[in-house]
Amino acid sequence: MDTGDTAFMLIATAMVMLMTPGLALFYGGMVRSKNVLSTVLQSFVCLGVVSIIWVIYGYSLAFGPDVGGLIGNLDWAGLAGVGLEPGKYSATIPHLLFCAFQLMFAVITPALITGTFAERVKFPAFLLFTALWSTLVYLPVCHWVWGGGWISGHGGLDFAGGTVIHINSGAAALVAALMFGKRKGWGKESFHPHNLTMTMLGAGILWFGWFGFNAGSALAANGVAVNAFFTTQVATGAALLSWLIAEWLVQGKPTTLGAASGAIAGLVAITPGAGFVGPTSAVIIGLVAGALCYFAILAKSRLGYDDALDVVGVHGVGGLWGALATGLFATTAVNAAGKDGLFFGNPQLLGIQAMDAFTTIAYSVVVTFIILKVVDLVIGLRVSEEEEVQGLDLTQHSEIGYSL
Amino acid sequence: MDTGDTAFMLIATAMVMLMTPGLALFYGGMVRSKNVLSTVLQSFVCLGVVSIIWVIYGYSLAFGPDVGGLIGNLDWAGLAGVGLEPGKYSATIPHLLFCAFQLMFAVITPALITGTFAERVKFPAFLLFTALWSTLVYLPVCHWVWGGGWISGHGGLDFAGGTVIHINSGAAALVAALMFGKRKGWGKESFHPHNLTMTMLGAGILWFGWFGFNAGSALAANGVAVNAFFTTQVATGAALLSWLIAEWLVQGKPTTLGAASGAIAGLVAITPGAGFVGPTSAVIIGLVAGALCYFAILAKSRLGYDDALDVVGVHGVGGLWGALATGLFATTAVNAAGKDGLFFGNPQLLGIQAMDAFTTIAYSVVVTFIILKVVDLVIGLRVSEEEEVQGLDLTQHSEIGYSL
Amino acid sequence: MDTGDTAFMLIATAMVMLMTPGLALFYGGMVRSKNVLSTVLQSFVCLGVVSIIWVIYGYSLAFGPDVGGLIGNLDWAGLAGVGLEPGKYSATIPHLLFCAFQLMFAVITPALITGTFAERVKFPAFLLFTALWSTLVYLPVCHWVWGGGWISGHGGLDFAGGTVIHINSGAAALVAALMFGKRKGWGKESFHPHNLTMTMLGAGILWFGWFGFNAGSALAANGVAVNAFFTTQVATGAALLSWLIAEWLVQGKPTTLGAASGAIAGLVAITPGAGFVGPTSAVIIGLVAGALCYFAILAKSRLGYDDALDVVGVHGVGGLWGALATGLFATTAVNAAGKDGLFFGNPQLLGIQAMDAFTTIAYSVVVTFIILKVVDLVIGLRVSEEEEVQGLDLTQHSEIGYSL
Amino acid sequence: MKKIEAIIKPFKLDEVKDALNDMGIKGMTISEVKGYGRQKGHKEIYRGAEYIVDFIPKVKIEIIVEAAMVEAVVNRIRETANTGKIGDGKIFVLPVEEVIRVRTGETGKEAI
Amino acid sequence: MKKIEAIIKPFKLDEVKDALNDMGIKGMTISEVKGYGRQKGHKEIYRGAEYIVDFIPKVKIEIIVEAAMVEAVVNRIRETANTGKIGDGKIFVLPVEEVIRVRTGETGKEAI
Amino acid sequence: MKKIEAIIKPFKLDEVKDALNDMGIKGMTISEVKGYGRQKGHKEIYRGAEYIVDFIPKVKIEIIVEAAMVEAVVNRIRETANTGKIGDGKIFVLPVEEVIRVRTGETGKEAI
Ligand SMILES: Nc1ncnc2c1ncn2[C@@H]1O[C@H](COP(=O)(O)OP(=O)(O)O)[C@@H](O)[C@H]1O
Ligand SMILES: Nc1ncnc2c1ncn2[C@@H]1O[C@H](COP(=O)(O)OP(=O)(O)O)[C@@H](O)[C@H]1O
Ligand SMILES: Nc1ncnc2c1ncn2[C@@H]1O[C@H](COP(=O)(O)OP(=O)(O)O)[C@@H](O)[C@H]1O
Repeated sequence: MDTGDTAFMLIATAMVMLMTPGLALFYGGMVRSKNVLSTVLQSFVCLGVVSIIWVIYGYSLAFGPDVGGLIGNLDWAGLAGVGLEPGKYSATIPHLLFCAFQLMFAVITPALITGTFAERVKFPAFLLFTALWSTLVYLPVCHWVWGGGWISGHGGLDFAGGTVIHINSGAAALVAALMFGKRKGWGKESFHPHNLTMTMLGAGILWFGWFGFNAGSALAANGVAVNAFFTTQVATGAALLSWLIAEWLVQGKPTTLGAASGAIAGLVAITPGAGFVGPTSAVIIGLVAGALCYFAILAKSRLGYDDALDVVGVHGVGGLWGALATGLFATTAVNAAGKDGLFFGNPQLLGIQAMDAFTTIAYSVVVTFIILKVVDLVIGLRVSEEEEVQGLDLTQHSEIGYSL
Repeated sequence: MDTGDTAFMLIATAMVMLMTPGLALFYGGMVRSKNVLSTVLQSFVCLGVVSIIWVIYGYSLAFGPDVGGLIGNLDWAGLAGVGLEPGKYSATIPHLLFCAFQLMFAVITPALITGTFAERVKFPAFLLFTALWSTLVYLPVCHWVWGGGWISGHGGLDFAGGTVIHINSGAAALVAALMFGKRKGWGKESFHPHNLTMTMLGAGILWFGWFGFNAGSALAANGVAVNAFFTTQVATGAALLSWLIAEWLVQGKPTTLGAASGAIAGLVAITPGAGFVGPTSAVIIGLVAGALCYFAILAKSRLGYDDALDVVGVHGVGGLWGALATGLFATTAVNAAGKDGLFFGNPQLLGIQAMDAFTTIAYSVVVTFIILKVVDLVIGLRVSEEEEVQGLDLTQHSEIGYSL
Repeated sequence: MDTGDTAFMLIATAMVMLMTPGLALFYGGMVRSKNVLSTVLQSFVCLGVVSIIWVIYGYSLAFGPDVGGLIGNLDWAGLAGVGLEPGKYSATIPHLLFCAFQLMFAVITPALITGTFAERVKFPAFLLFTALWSTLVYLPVCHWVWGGGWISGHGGLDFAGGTVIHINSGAAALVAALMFGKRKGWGKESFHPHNLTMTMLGAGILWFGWFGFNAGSALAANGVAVNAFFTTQVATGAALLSWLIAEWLVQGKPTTLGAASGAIAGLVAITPGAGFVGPTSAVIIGLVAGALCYFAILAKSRLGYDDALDVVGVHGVGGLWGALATGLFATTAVNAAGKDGLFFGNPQLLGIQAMDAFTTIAYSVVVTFIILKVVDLVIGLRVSEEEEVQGLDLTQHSEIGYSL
Repeated sequence: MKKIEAIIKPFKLDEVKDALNDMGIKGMTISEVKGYGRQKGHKEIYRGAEYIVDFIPKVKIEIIVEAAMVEAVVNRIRETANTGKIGDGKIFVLPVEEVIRVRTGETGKEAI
Repeated sequence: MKKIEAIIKPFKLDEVKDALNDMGIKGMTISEVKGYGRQKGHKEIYRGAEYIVDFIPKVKIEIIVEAAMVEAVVNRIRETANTGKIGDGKIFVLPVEEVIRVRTGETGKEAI
Repeated sequence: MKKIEAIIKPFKLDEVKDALNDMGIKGMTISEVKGYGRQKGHKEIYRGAEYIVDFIPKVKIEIIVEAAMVEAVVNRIRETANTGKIGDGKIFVLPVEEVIRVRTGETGKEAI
């Protein structure tokens, strides 16, 4: 046990927890005023539902003793044997701290997905979906990549969860956007974000928390953590500027929401490579991420699916770019435990990165589809048209956001 | 001195500081728009008043050399002798850091009380009350429990301040609610929260800061801190869900404010036991806390006192439940320095917990009553009816919250 | 390498990053609703622009091998040689972590200046100004004081950047206020802050982040960091009260914005002395800072320049007071690496402090003037009158802050 | 058919609404307005700068009634909205030529 | 010269505006109002306390038109704002004595 | 007794209010409205999606005056609210049948 590492991971874990309220605000500011509470609430509820799942069986399925490379067994259910001594995954910090850190990742992933079906989902449908998706999609994929499952063996790099979290949620979001269908008025009415200062605050909190997310993924206060911290900062700054400039060139105005969106795109894109690439590579990864995600979102309107808050365009596309970029820019000069990427003489890694990403997408798409079909049968996915017009806050929660 | 422990406690202390602005927002969102600034300001002012008291005499009275088990003496006034070396209360961190950490607890406790007399208190009355209450109630009770006073000897468990902070402020709040009387229009007009997104943000910040509060109470980056961190997270998540479900069953709708309130109830309830109970017990403590506090608040309307922002229902009732729950669920398997509770074979602890709680309530009730009588005589507690109608922001501070 | 120090500095760096979004909100709440996004965006953009400058040449110019005491050379451009081992400036933490910490200081300094030309600056003019000012003013002054330049040798004390950051930005802000001229309607229309709860939130975040800023400037989780932490807290609390009381006496009402402003004044004033003065001195520094900055701002209306968000009155005046106060209250009893000030028997220090401050002011004033002349020629500083009436959000960014 | 416009103090709205409801008025339209008049405004202070705000929040109630009802309604509003203090507001009566219910197309008396 | 005031459901505003625009109405003024009527309000719940809110968000459209246009405009609004459900709103027609364009000083027909 | 309704640009409000005050108008009621007219709106952009917003913030001033004052008031508003640019707004004059002061019950001339 090392007190420095433990100190770092305790705070990093708290910072990752804060990302979920940050996301609630980031998303909440972008919906219309009549749906703000329902949007905010859905992220908060993930903090409840997933925490309980985690204690009962979640941690055990994700990280418990491996069963055929596919899933953990239930030996650690109820956190049996997950104690205050260092454990299998952490030589210098208590096992339970690793478990706490991983819990926060498991919380935010389904919260990310809520952006796609915002402004039209039935609250009970969201609840059932979240419980099922966490169990049937998140836990297995997490096990494959980090818990000793089949992916972890074959050499892909995912420093802080680009695949498990962003590609995974992005893929699920695409399926959900298609299955929920368009919001009433899509393409005719305008869907103004109702409070962009809230979105900016959310972006600031996410940026802050992401240092815990990425640097914390080193599981120690060491050089790799510092590298991850630094690359996170500069990739994010670069992506912020790059989105801003891209929209300035294309539409003639640099926007505030563009800056925030660019920052998140940068955070997403640097996630898988944060501990494997150097600062200059991080700047390039960020510059590409900002513009790329901007164009992905422009494309959305053409493709015609209604991913309300652009989970696909930011987390899906940004995450995919990040996974591939790690295959390009990774270098063992930064992290001896990593690998070299294409630009450092090893073309193989890129292929592995792509394969891991697409496997995850395939699994996530199929199982998300089945889950949503079941939820639709049992509860129904969408509120009625009239409820949609009145807003989810009043119809699902009997509250309104503001009486200013 | 240990740099890891020092690092942890520095950041934990900053996180507890942040809870007071977080509380300002949590409370501020629940009042009517015309009183938002006065509500927010009162929490901020505690950061000023209590910090200065703390330097001059507060820390010395609370933690200085004991006088008859009742109070510290003035040897450490002006922080004389409170230096940068480890001290009486902290083997591995500087004495002044322990003093800073404790300062943040002393700041937030009177800030919690402001929720009960919100929307009608005269600003100077609040100011005098806060100075007197901190001195005459907080400092002695703090000394009894943590500063070597009479309670600390006899074996009760209060890991992070369930008694000193929550039960204490809850009891004071009940007295204050009765003495301030109802807001104009109570039971007739509706008192809509004016900005629930602000309340949700406040809840998120409180949750984050509470990790510093609870885990930091281990005073070191060790296993106990990790246990406190984990139980805090899962009790809070459980309480969030439990309040949501309780109101869903009783009133037919799960609400956003309910989720936030449940989370705070869970944070309060796990506070005394965070470092003494295991994760599964924490889930149970949280599940009970959410529903219990919800019913406590339902009861308020029947009992007919106007505790504006439910300090009694959440901090009083939640804190009491937490103290008793520690008597039920504590186990030396988690923390050798703790004790076993009823469910682990030791029925005695429960009695001690109850006795400590009720002693604190009795003392707090009596002295708060006297202080408020004095403040009423000297300044008067409430603004005039006309000022109440116009709002405290304009009448007490010549400002308005929003010009959107 | 020390994991405790590294843990502390990682988190402290993240906290300083968060100050820039905090500043965005602090400033954003004070402008009129039609300019809120442009104000918020300008702070965020600094996170982008300065991060990239820092990687390419900024860190090297500021901290790279010294050239004649004036500037660093380009040996470390692209962060060549800035690695994960301890470096020139940090014995116990990775060099890149020191670089990251310093980056956050470089980000917030130009962001502070944006308060002076708020509500009338052209976005491209802001962008060019920020890039030029960071390069031509911030980097040299930073080098002089911290990077081995001519000031660092001659014995002045600046613990956490009173001179480099606050005096420097305050001086630049004064020049900018004069060159931008008054906002349309100044002295006739009223410029109500549009959302004071946002400003309070920003103040809370700044206060929190400032612990990273000041305590982190110890570069280690040690006693000096603890001292800086504690003095930061109590100076801030004292300044909050002092501003409140000053305006209560002068104008008859204690205001919420006054409390927030006082807190920031206190944070600014304690910055240079945080690690050199004791707690009681810190209280006095804070008490003076709050009232002094209040009177500085009252004077502004008389002097008739339009420093929109009072960068001069708070950062310039507060920073200057802090630098001089360090010359008065510093004591080697707190920090053996420091010096004694006037009140501890060494009158010399005060002179050095004053000289360093005025040199910085002179340099900043002259170069800022030249930069703004250039920007005015190339792009033009101000938007048109019509755009100013319509607001910067719509005219510069095609967005509006709220649709509630 | 007449239109009654009443400008009243906001905290009196619920009382007036209930009183009118009791006397059989089944519909009205409300808006938030700001009033300028004899009632003096308030001062606001931001960082030392003092602003006098002359406009005071008021509520405007608009009710279409048959001509025969006007007097009763006006009196009822007067009674309930009255606090005896300056700034209680005004009631205006305007002629209306036609009233139509959107849903049914009914006009006149039937439409209100 | 007449003034038409239409109280409609907010989500119908764009449709009504476009319809009027198509028939040559080049100007109108809109405000957010709250309606009280046959359409029942909603319940809100905050920490167990239940509040009935009677006032429902509506939009008021004000249009000045020549007398000859009144019928056509009223009909157009009726057609587009109608959902067939309670709460669709009302249209009122009031007399106007004069209209002046601020910019030019034009009056009457020329001013609208 | 007449009602003057003026729709003007928001930033002109203070000037108009002061001008009217100077000529002895002691009361008025203001509301925030949105205008649609010849003045063109603006574009907003959110994540690539462009929205045209036709409605422009305006302020509506309502003043009840004696018939004899109408011309003077209208002229005064015209002079002060005029910027010469499209969108300066309109002034409407409507008949009023009765005015009552809530506080005192005074009617007519006495009530304003
Ligand atoms: N001439 C007027 N035209 C329109 N509204 C008026 C007029 N005079 C007063 N009002 C409205 O009536 C409100 C109350 O008027 P005020 O003069 O303050 O008090 P009182 O109603 O007691 O005479 C004002 O705030 C304003 O909204
Ligand atoms: N007498 C009235 N005077 C003014 N406004 C009215 C009146 N009656 C109804 N309204 C307005 O019309 C709206 C719709 O009326 P309501 O009775 O709910 O349904 P409907 O229009 O179908 O009759 C109300 O919300 C209110 O704004
Ligand atoms: N026919 C109308 N009825 C009601 N309001 C109108 C009408 N025409 C214009 N307005 C109002 O007057 C404002 C200004 O009109 P606009 O046509 O833009 O410019 P101008 O006043 O210069 O003719 C509009 O924004 C709208 O609020």
